[in-house]
Amino acid sequence: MSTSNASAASAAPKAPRNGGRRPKLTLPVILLIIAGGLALFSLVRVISGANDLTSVGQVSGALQLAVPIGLAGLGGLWAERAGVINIGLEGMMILGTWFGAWAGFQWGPWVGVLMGIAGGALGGLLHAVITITFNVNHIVSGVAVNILALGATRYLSNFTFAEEPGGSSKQSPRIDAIDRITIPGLSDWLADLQDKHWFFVSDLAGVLGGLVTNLSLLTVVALLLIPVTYWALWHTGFGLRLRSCGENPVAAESLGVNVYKYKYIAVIISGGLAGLGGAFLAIVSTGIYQEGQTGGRGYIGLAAMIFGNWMPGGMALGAGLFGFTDSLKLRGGAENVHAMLLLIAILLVVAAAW
Amino acid sequence: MRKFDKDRLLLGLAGPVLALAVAFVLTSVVLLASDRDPIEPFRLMFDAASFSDVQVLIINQTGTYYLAALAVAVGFRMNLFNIGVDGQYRLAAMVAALIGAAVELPGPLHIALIVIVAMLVGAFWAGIAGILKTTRGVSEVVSTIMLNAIATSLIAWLILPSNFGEQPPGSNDLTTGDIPESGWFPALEVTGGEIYGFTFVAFALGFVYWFVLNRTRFGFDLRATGASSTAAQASGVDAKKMVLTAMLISGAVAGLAGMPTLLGDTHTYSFNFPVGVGFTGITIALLGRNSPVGIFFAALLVSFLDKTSADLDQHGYEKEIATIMQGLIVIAVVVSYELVRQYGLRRQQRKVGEELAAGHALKTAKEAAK
Amino acid sequence: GKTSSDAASDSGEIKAAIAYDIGGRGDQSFNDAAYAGLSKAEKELDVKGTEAEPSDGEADADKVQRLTSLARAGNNPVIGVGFAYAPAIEKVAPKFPDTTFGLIDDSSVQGDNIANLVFNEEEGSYLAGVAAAKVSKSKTVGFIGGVETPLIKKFQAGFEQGVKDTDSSVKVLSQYLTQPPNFDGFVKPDLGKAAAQGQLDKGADVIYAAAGLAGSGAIEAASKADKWAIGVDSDQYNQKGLAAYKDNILTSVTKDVSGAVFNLIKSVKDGDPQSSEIRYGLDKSGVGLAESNPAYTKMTEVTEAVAAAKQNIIDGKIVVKTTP
Amino acid sequence: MHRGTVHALVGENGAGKSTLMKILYGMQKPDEGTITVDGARVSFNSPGDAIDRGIGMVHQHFMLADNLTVLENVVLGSEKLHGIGSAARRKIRQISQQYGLGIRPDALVEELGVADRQRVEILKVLYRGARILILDEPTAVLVPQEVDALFANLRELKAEGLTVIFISHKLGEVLSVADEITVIRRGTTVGTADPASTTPRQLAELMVGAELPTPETRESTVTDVPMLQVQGLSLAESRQVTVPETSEPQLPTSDTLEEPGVPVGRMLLDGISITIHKGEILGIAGVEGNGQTELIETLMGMRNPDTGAITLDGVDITHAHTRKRREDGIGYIPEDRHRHGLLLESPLWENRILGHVTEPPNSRRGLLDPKAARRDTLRIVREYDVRTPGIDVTAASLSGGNQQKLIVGREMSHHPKLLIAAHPTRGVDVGAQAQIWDQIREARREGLAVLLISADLDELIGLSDTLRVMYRGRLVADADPATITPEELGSAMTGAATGHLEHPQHPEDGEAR
Ligand SMILES: Nc1ncnc2c1ncn2[C@@H]1O[C@H](COP(=O)(O)OP(=O)(O)OP(=O)(O)O)[C@@H](O)[C@H]1O
Ligand SMILES: Nc1ncnc2c1ncn2[C@@H]1O[C@H](COP(=O)(O)OP(=O)(O)OP(=O)(O)O)[C@@H](O)[C@H]1O
Ligand SMILES: [Mg+2]
Ligand SMILES: [Mg+2]
Repeated sequence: MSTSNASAASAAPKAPRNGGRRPKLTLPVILLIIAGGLALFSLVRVISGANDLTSVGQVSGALQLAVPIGLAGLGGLWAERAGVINIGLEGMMILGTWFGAWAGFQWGPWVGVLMGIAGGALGGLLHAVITITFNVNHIVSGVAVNILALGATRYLSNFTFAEEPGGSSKQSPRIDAIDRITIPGLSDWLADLQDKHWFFVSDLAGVLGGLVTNLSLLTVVALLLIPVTYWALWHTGFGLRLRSCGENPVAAESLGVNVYKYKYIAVIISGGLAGLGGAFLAIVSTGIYQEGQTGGRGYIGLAAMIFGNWMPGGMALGAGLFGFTDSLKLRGGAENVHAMLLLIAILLVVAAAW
Repeated sequence: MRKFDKDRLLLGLAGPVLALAVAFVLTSVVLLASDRDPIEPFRLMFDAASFSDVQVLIINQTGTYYLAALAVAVGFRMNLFNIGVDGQYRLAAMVAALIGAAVELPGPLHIALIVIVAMLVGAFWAGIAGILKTTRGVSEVVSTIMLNAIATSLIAWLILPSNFGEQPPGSNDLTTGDIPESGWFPALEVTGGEIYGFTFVAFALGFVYWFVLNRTRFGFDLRATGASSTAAQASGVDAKKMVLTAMLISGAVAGLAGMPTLLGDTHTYSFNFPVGVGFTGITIALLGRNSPVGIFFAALLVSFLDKTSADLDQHGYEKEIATIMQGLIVIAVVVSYELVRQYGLRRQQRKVGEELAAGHALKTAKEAAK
Repeated sequence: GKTSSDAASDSGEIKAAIAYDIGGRGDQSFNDAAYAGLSKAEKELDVKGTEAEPSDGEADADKVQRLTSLARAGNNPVIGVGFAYAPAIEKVAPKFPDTTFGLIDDSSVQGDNIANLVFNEEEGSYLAGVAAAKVSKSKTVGFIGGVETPLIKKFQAGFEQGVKDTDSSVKVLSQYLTQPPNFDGFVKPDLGKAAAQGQLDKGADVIYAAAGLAGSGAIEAASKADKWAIGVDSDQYNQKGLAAYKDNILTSVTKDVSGAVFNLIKSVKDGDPQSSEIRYGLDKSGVGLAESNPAYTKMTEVTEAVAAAKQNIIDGKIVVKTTP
Repeated sequence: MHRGTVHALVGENGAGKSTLMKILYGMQKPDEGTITVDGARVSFNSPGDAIDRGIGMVHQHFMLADNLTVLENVVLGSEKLHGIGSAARRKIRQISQQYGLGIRPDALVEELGVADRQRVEILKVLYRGARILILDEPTAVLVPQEVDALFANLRELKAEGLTVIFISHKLGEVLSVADEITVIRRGTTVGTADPASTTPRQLAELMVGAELPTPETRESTVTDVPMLQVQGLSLAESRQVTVPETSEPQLPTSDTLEEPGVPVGRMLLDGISITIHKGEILGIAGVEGNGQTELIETLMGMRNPDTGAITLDGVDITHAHTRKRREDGIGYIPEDRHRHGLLLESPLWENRILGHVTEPPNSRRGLLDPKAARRDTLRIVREYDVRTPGIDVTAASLSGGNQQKLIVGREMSHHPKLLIAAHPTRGVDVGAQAQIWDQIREARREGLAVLLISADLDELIGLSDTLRVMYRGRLVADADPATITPEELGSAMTGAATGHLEHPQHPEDGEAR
């Protein structure tokens, strides 16, 4: 039995299965769900007294932690929609951090961002060659990309960062920061409102405030990529072709779609997005490259994507949830932990009842 | 048909050998490009491998990796992707060490208890993912990633001196306490060190794995599920039970992966207990194509790279060379597998066509009667 | 057969070796400090230094192998950086009675040829607590520990005690980034940043981060909010990577790993190798509080309080706890 | 072949028909030879080239992405023509009306029945403005009425000047629709035939050098010992309700098969009761998607019925596992052999074990016995005339008909008490069909009970002792196979007739087509 092939074939069916019962989430429904969720948080906050739960700082911290995960998840989504599993996201992210920092400290953060994308895309290209041209098991290839990216960046650091002032074989010199924006009046007003700790209103203010306060421009770009992905994949001919390669490549091929080309494009974009996530980590989150900086975020991104049912919105929600719990945990305090436990308990009860 | 198979064997061997050569050449290119001697590091590594103490290290590491890879392979054989082997392995080793340190039993019993606890804990932790998958349809990829993180927190909590762990005086480490000598697994004394006794158990398990997979009904069901879950289900395999069983077995084997180190060397679980074994196990299982022999050689290869590269930095070479080489080897080997497989398939199809056209099909009853 | 170091020869020169902890050289913290001690010895004592890096997630056996091969190669002393080397040194040291083994941050393993280089981190942290309590206007200060290990808990314990002894009305927020074996908390600045942000949002105006590299994130966050940060291990005010935030680095709790390494090598070269526990506290300036930031030295009230506390500790009038 | 004609291609399994068409459509490259379209020599590197030349193909196995809508499937690859939005939707509606295809652009393909899918495939081709249409076994899954409708469509297309290439194993159909016929065998043309002056018998001889077989069952072997009894079996669709019930009105487009207003969780099986006796073949007729698949899967234990009881040879097996049922003597020839019958990448002898892993000779005392299994595989290959060079080749390398023979051989080797046979001869050439029918008949004589489901009404009528018609999950009619005609049966299958189907005229024999 050829197992190498079997597992490749098998992993594919894990991909999107939302077919017949694709829930039609219209805008009102989505808003209602969001409002419901917020009300729940609000309730938990009032009960537990953990006012940090929906504070501006908490939300903006969560956002910062969620962006790299979300970008990795978005990368995973592009690849999987074209029928390629991308376990190599982690490696592509590592390439993103390294290339982003390497270019970033020399030529400025935006060049770093571009190089980070390019680095990740390079990893994507490798994954594409192995899986698409050589038809190797996607998971094997992803694992190989991860190992190679790790080895290559560590090796390269010895010749690049180690010789720079402020750098070492493990970390890059500092990179200039990307501009941050805060909408002056609005931000303060929302922060004030949040400080009142009113039920729901303050929570809403906190969440909105977190989304408009001290935003890095790259965060804005990352956030925009979610609707852009949705539009590109579901509202353009290009996206239709790309998705058809994931749904039924033989059918696509029989209609003259160059399946190879679209898979290549998808996997390279996937790598580019993961690379952007890496660049974000290096340039925005920390300002330096550091060995082991990604710390499994590529895998978490993949998990977020699966959680989000292979849709950009769901993925963003998943990434947001990861960022939120991380942030809550890091910002600490006993109340936060209690609030989190309470939240989990309520959700469990809801899940059980349902 | 016999000739067919001999050719296949030759093809099967040619692939990996060629791939290794390609990986070495590519690594040399990387070295050259970074202005390093392209041969010297390999010479150093092979030199290192000629020392008996390094050989012992390699063998011992192979045992651990072998178990971790078997755990992954059990899942892979039916298309379950158990990323959680690392967490299962750590939690199992930790709890087994706790229990082992807490009791005092005659030798074999003590060891058996520790081993069984490790298997149960590993199986339990993997079983959670299995249950989530069968009852809630949660992807095991997601749940095992999460379970790895939870295992980390759980261990950190359990090992606090205020809970079950202890802090040896003057140390900044936390441990589970030492397992008394009755719980140590006898080792094989050789020049260069001790080969952990459990390493042999690991290799024996490879045979069990082969036997279960190829000679039992359960193994057939497992492989059938991996080859085609729909066909397996129609053939009478209970898919859910299968998923759960496979996860439990995978977890139990993952639990064993910590035993060579725990019973043979550290006799306690501490912050220093090796991590990442489960992830290396994934690489090895894939490299060894989930076959017990393949996994053995893959584990040996990876251990070889690990151990012989350890001293490279003392000779002025970056250790990362070994990591790069490992990545290149994985790529080269799997690409070659695939090329060989496709070539073999084409050949087979052509042969089938040719033989049928030439009328060499197995004689049918009717024809035989003529 | 032969073993890996039969190849080694014994020449006349003095050779010293350090085996790094996770992170290795270039971590701008603990390991680099040890390296600084070694290179100082290379320059001043004319010894030949060797370094060895660990691999990720390795086992004790690998450490045994590393130390053995370093010892066989004729290095003396052989220094294990970090408590992770304790079990390995326990196994290797008896086999090389003529070699001195240095073990940093651990005194659980004793032997005639083992020098346990340990530090009273809690004493330095106590002083940081005094300084923090003095400069805090909001009466809230924060402690961020990288990874929740007993070692870092000493930092926390000292700091909290220092704050409370100085001004019991000051609240200390304490937060750890990760739990072992997840050592991200020592290397990921974004975690430090998020944690610091949380404490700043809760009103903290001085943040002490004992989190290795992750601490730089906390320093960044404090600096952006124009609040005080206290560094750790080395004098972070002078660190190149943090130049942009130096004005907000009030002081740093230093831990003279470099000096300890140098001293050990020197003792071996001088023919009187150190052995058993060598404790570096405030008395030997093994730990202390940096005074590079002019803004800090100008606060005479603060520095006086710190100096007084230091004297009290040295005199034994104050006993600093090692667990929070 | 000429413009404005229907050209039929016939030949036995694996003769190379599909392969030839794939070459014409640019999906495979010829080793040598030339293709000429409208007087110009062409060579196709990809289907795209063929599409540009006005060639369109409807494949033997549907080439549709289930999770995409009809619209998406149709515009895929030709987005330039009318975009992917409302212009395309208009165009699809227009074509659909013009040729009477009745296609709704926003339905998900997953929800469509086979006939609808077929029409979507044709629409795909028309949308691209193809002038040459290739249809590879389009009728294999259709009932007579649907076949007629398809042929009407084809004639319409022909009238518009399109050329149609048509492949089928149903020789009657070929003769009725084709203007020209080409017969191929082992990859070469062996002759042509004029449909006006050729009988099915002659055509069959040309194809396989054998007589046209009939599925007719002459003597009755029905006993009065019940083997399978099914009582009031019901199964509701288990739609996972991911959206709250209230949002249901927002889903107006996704109920192509259901009537509007049918609630979520409609009945897939509704009060099915049947009894099959020893030696009896019970045929169930029905348009695909009316519950046959579910009935079989429920009988096999792959689905759990909501109500009802199943008794096999006096033993209640309603809640038994699939494996238990197989051990108790149910043989299963699945509808989709690739999904449910074979491990394509495994060797034949492992495929022989599949489904009977607990039974001798495959295993002994709990352990597999590969030696015995291999020996028995050789026996099956010999007795059932599976054309293969050996038993170590993968199942995938056998042609479709030979795969089917292997499955039949495997299931019959365990002497089942009850055989559930779904489309046992689908896609199988006339020669192999005869063999399979022979084996079923022979086992029946020895007391085998058979539940037969087939889209081939001749097969159904010819083999069955008793006939039932299934419609929307219910058994709505029964008929006497001795008297019923395929057309009458077909109309009952569309729900037009219920109850006992009485034949107004005198009996006709099953050979009539
Ligand atoms: N590329 C190829 N190389 C060699 N043999 C091939 C190739 N493609 C197909 N075949 C063989 O050629 C034969 C023709 O297959 P094809 O699918 O065209 O048959 P068909 O006439 O469509 O049969 P059916 O009636 O079952 O659909 C098969 O036996 C197949 O094994
Ligand atoms: N490119 C190819 N190379 C080699 N063999 C092929 C190729 N394409 C198809 N085959 C083989 O040809 C056989 C028949 O081909 P095809 O896909 O047309 O099936 P088919 O006979 O029409 O199937 P069915 O009768 O089940 O509908 C298959 O068993 C397949 O393995
Ligand atoms: Mg065909
Ligand atoms: Mg066929």
